[in-house]
Amino acid sequence: MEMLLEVSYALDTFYFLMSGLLVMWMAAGFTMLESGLVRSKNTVEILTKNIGLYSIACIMYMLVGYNIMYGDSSSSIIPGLSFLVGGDNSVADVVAGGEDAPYYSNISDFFFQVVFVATAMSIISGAVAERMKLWTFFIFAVAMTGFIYPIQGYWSWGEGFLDELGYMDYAGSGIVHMAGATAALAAVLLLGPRKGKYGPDGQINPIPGANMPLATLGTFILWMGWFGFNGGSELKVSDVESANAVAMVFANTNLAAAGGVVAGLITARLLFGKADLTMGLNGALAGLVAITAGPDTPSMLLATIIGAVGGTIVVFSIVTLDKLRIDDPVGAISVHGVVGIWGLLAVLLSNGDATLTGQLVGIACIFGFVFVASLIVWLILKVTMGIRVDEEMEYQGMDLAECGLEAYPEFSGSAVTRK
Amino acid sequence: MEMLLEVSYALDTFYFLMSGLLVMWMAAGFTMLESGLVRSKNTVEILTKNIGLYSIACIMYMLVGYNIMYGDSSSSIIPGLSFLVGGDNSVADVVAGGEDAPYYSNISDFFFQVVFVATAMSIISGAVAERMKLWTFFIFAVAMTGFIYPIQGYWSWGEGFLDELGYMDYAGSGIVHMAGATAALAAVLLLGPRKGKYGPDGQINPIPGANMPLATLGTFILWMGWFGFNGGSELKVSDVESANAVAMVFANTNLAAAGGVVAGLITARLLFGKADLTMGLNGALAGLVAITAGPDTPSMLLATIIGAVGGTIVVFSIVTLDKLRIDDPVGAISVHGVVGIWGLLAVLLSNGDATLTGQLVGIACIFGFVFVASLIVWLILKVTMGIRVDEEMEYQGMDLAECGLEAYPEFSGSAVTRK
Amino acid sequence: MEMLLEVSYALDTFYFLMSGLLVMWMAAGFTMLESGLVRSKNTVEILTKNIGLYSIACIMYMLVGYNIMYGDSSSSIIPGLSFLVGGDNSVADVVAGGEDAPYYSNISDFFFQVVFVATAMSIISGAVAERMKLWTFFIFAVAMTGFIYPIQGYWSWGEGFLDELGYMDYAGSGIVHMAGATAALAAVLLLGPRKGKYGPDGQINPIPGANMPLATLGTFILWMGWFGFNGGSELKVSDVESANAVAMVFANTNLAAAGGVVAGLITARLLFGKADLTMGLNGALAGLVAITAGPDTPSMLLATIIGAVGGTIVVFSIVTLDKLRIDDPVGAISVHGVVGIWGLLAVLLSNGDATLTGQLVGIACIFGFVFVASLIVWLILKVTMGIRVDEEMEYQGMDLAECGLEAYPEFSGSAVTRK
Amino acid sequence: MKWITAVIKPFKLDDVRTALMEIGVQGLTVTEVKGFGRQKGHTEVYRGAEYVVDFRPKLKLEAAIADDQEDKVIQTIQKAAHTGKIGDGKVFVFDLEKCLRIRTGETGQEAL
Amino acid sequence: MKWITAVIKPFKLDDVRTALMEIGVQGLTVTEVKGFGRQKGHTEVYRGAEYVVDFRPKLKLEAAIADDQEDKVIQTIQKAAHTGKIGDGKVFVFDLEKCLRIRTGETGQEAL
Amino acid sequence: MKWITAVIKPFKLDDVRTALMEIGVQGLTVTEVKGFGRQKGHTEVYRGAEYVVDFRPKLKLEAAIADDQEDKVIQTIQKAAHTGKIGDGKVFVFDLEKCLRIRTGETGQEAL
Ligand SMILES: Nc1ncnc2c1ncn2[C@@H]1O[C@H](COP(=O)(O)OP(=O)(O)O)[C@@H](O)[C@H]1O
Ligand SMILES: Nc1ncnc2c1ncn2[C@@H]1O[C@H](COP(=O)(O)OP(=O)(O)O)[C@@H](O)[C@H]1O
Ligand SMILES: Nc1ncnc2c1ncn2[C@@H]1O[C@H](COP(=O)(O)OP(=O)(O)O)[C@@H](O)[C@H]1O
Repeated sequence: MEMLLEVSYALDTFYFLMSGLLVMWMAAGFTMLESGLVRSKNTVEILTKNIGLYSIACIMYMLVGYNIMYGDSSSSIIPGLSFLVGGDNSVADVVAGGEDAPYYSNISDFFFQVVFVATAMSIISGAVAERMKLWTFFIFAVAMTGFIYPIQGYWSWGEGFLDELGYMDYAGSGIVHMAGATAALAAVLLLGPRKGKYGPDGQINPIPGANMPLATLGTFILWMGWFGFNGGSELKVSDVESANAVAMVFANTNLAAAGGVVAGLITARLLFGKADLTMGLNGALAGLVAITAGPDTPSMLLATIIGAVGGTIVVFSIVTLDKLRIDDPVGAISVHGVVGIWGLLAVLLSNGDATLTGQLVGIACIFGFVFVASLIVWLILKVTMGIRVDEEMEYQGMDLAECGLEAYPEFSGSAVTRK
Repeated sequence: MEMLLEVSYALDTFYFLMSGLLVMWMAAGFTMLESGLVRSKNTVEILTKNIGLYSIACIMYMLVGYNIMYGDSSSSIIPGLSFLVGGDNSVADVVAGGEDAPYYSNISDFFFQVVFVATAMSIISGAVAERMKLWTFFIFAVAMTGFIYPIQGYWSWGEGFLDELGYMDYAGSGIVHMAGATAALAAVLLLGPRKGKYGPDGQINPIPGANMPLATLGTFILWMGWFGFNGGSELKVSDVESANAVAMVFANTNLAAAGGVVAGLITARLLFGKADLTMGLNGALAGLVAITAGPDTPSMLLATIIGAVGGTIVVFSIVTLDKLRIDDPVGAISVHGVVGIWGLLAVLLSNGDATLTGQLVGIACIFGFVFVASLIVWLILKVTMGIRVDEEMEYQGMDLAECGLEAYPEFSGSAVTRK
Repeated sequence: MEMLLEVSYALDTFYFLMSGLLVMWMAAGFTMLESGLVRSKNTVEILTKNIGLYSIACIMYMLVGYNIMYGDSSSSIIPGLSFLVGGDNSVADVVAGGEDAPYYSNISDFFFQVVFVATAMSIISGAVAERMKLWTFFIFAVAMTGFIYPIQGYWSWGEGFLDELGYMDYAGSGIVHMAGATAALAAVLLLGPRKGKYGPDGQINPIPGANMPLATLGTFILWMGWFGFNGGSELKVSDVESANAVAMVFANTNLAAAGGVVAGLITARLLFGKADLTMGLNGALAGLVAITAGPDTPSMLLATIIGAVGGTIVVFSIVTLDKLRIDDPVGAISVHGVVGIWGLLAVLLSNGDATLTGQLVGIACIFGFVFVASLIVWLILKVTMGIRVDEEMEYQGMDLAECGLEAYPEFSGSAVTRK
Repeated sequence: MKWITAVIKPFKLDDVRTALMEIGVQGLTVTEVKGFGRQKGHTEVYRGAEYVVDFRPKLKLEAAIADDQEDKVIQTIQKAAHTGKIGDGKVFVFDLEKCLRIRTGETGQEAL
Repeated sequence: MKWITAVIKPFKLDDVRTALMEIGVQGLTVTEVKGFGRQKGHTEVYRGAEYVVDFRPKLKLEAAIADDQEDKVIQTIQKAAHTGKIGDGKVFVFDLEKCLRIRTGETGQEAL
Repeated sequence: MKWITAVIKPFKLDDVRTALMEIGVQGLTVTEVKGFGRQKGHTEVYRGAEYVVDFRPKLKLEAAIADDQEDKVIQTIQKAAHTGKIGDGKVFVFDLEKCLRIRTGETGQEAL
């Protein structure tokens, strides 16, 4: 029996590590997606930003974030504060068996959680692309991944008051995706649109991304990584029910994304007359975000539909934000924020334990807190080091200004007919 | 004992899910490979096509294909028809143990199977690249993934008549790869070659792909994903014999691909005097296709040789098809069709249970059925919505015509010295 | 109990296979990294070189290398010689249980080891990029992967004299990384720098890489694959202690890389005033190499610091090698060699079993042997077939000279302002 | 007929083109070029080694026009391309002997 | 000597080059350009926002020729580049004062 | 004023630019072009099918200069761009009627 408990512990730990690894891989996905959707003159900067933010997120979460989110606290609103990550389980504790025995490595849990915070942060970098100062962004990453994200994460996954109120968010449509999008929204409102994006009389000038294959690759990477993101969030695989649940989550995650692609492409086709690839890609991601709040309960058909609705919403959302002059080069606010909300509500369709109140309160609290907290940090940064590069630098491109490097130095760029 | 059965069930389920995830990743591989081998003006369209077909395949197989392939039927030729995918195993059934007890999640099996049908469909998109109408292709995808593929799949993996006749096809050299290539051949014959590909007096004009790193990346992705494709097809890992078999399959799959690369590069070097990268890439894939019908029985040395023969065949096949004016921009028909047949015959080298008759009948039935069925569907599409874009659109590029988007808008493209 | 041993065997085998798969994926990482850091005119050649070397490594190691490294020998210095890889474990042996019973598939071990040798070889290709003859390189690959690497590998991992002396190298900072870098150094010294790299009066002309997103993607792939590289080197996951150790290795590997990125970016910023992306990427890899010799013993904080020191060293090393006119286009010698040594010494910080003598002797023996052996092989190749393409070919680019193909034929390349 | 060659800052293209259309110029051919002049390039650092990129991206506009349009065209370009900062570019005027429209075979001013 | 500048549709390059070689033109310099003229651009949609790409890709051919070849060259280009559809392009003729072959130092017609 | 157009081998750009600066040429416009001439292209094989790439990458330099600089400029370019191997390129000289600096409105030699 002891050996069996050990093998079972090993299997769950291994499952956590594989899931975490897949979520880590999403960092590459965001990087490719974003570097495909910006102009070539801003590509090196977005690459630097993405690999940098992932690193900062990992370090900050190790230093303080993990303990804020999952440490002890006497309040269900204000989390505790302590540093570094504790040790792992002893063999004795594991083989003791029973309800309370640990069934997977604590460190594997840390690894799985740390990649989630990186995801939340990645969402922001796309929205502020092509105009925000690099080092300002990095400072914000410190605040977001060390404090803002963990605090609201504590409320639900850390067994704080949102958990008590019955807020249901399986793998984080709200806690991860909407939280990231909210911080992005705060930033974009302060930053303003890219120069040349909006004309004087309501005119919207498109600024096409430089490299569509990269954007597509990024989407596929994200899709793949999402199996770890959602699949790992069952937190256990080692018995029949958990294994079935994980399998269901995989199948539903896949079908929601598929539904999102089809819906995104068809919606774009109906609205614009063309099969707009970028809407198909955003549709895939929207499908994934939509199912993330509850991939375990719907049937496959319902999961497909939830994803398809997400893929439809995202097209309208992108067009609407553009009309509102909220300039989001990669559509992050729509994909992760607007569709994240849809995902949280869609939980009600198949999960009897979820309540409309619970979901709405959760949305309101996360949005409210993250928006205000981010806005304050962004404002402080704006006043102190500045958040936006100057006009000439923006025109020249972030790459030369911030990184002294070109992404594609031999393909001379600056095409004749583009802004 | 019950808990042990549960852990074992969990391990096999997890193994299925990881394998399926790797096969899903092959969709990205095909996408990158194909987008590297077409011209830049047709790149967005091929990206859209690939992410779209994967999505359609997943949805159609969920709706109807899986049940056709694995559902009940009173005939060994005509499969049954029913919709959606059933529920999962109960704990009781699993822990009952014994021969008939389910040992992995049904849904994980569905997930593993659904990514296979997407692979078959991906094969087609490369062969028809740069000239086929996007939406026509999508309609064909509905027919192929919902019906044509599942019907012939039923014959062998669904325990239909090919299975009874002893046709051996471990992971689908025939059922997946040759089937895909056959549908591609039917399409290419109807479509005709790309404009400018063949000159008036037997002249063959090369049309180089726009992005070799992408094509190479795609090949590596496919190679990686193939470990899931073949490795998962053992269908079990949880005992010593299965685990050893899966390990053997991994090692042989890897070596067959390696043999294919070396043979492809050397053959090209001998024939053309240069180390033609694209032939090395096709060699890798040929090695993988060749071993797919029987990666469990050969020794590693034999596996390497089977792959190397595949890598040699593919070079000659590509050159020959070009002489026959069968225009296949990425070499899909050679890699998956011609080499698929070699793979099915190579099973005889190491698997005593395989018979020449069984293999030949299998090849003939799959080829015959898929060719005729696809041809009919393509013909109907040709008559109704048309299958080929008009000349001017083809010249301008599919991207503007179908997607209204350029893949690399800043790298002005349309080089001086190319067609 | 027997079934439990079987399940445990299956889990460890599966863990090996997943780890090996991740290391295989590193081949794609090196390929993308290198193809991003060379000029476009040398891109096809480096792609061909990478996929070719991986294939050669797999075949040679199967034919002879694995047995040299892990076979029987009566000497602790001179390994035995035999061919091909033996069979797998019988069920009886496994279920016998006890200390000596095999607990994972031999073939899965082979698969895991074979991808390591490919990694060592990949390191070399970057350093000799843009000037070495392709087929010469391939011949060297035969010698390196069949003989040089396995011989020194035998000394430690094959239980030879370095193992006896207490040399500690968990996953191969020395055995894999420094060994590869040493062979690269021998090659670079014989080859000389790229034409135009160094001016007459100490001037250093930068030769920017053509595609930064690819280089970044390659880094992320390597980062991901490294979880297999280090995580699999625990060689067991199926009990609590092993599972905890693997989890620790994952977390530390990730944090060391993160530390490397942050240190690399900050160091570059302080030295050059810009956030040099390529130094961030090299920092990530340096962090990974640094932790590889001992990812199991440090705390997460220490792991982060070990990585950060690696990320700092690498910047200074790259600049120094440039001053010494040792031309290494991708920084491989610095990342894998110089930082590899740092990693071996850093083991002393947290692993009480390691001794300074043991580590220094290990470094000296591996470096000495690989350097001399490689130099001899390179010299023989230089005299016989030549190791460097002629000046005009180098100017024109390796792609046309060796492969007859362009990487990006439509993006006309040869920018005005570059060398 | 005259042949006007103007080197301008890339982001001024739309303004110049619109202004030229308004005064009746019907055709234009644009080339991406690199300019070297009083306006200096910028310094980049690649892996620790500094280097100067001397050339700046510019656009070259070429237009064949009737003789009597010359002054107006020059002035229009100057006005539309002007920022007042170094590197604004130049306008050059050549004599154009002949002109032919390939499609119709028209020649001379008809063909502009 | 004369300097011929022709703007043509890209896919006509091979035809024009072959035709020019046949009548003895030995050298040619080709530039990728963007043309603006009677032929209109196309509309693209990017993420819901429409925009017009006004410029069409064209090739500019330049050849220095002897005076007596002028008519033949113009006619040859016109024939080879002709499709009859809008956007076929133009041929322009300039006077060329001097010409020098760098390799040999030859000048004038020798150097063409 | 004169307008010098030189087609040279790409890797000679730095030498030519430096040499021209030394003799006082202040501005230069450079275009990437493809050249067709006595120097032949190379053969490539793509997936078994051979084809010839006829054109070679070259750079075209254009500089407006004062009349009295003409000879010196031509000689300087010839010397700096010379390798003696086929394909070294050519120098062409045109008459330039007018010149205007957009930034200041200066014209003629002032504007060079
Ligand atoms: N003499 C010249 N011949 C050809 N092109 C020139 C000449 N002088 C300037 N140019 C072009 O004009 C551009 C702007 O010139 P520059 O001297 O930098 O600024 P400004 O015109 O404001 O003095 C240069 O980048 C170059 O392309
Ligand atoms: N006046 C002009 N000056 C310079 N280039 C011109 C002029 N007119 C036309 N062109 C070039 O010729 C191309 C074809 O001209 P366009 O007016 O579209 O068609 P067409 O010559 O058939 O009337 C244009 O795209 C442009 O590059
Ligand atoms: N008559 C010409 N008109 C325009 N460009 C020419 C002419 N002849 C040569 N060139 C340009 O000069 C380049 C070099 O010419 P080429 O005949 O190859 O060598 P060489 O000048 O050494 O004889 C060509 O690639 C082409 O760009």
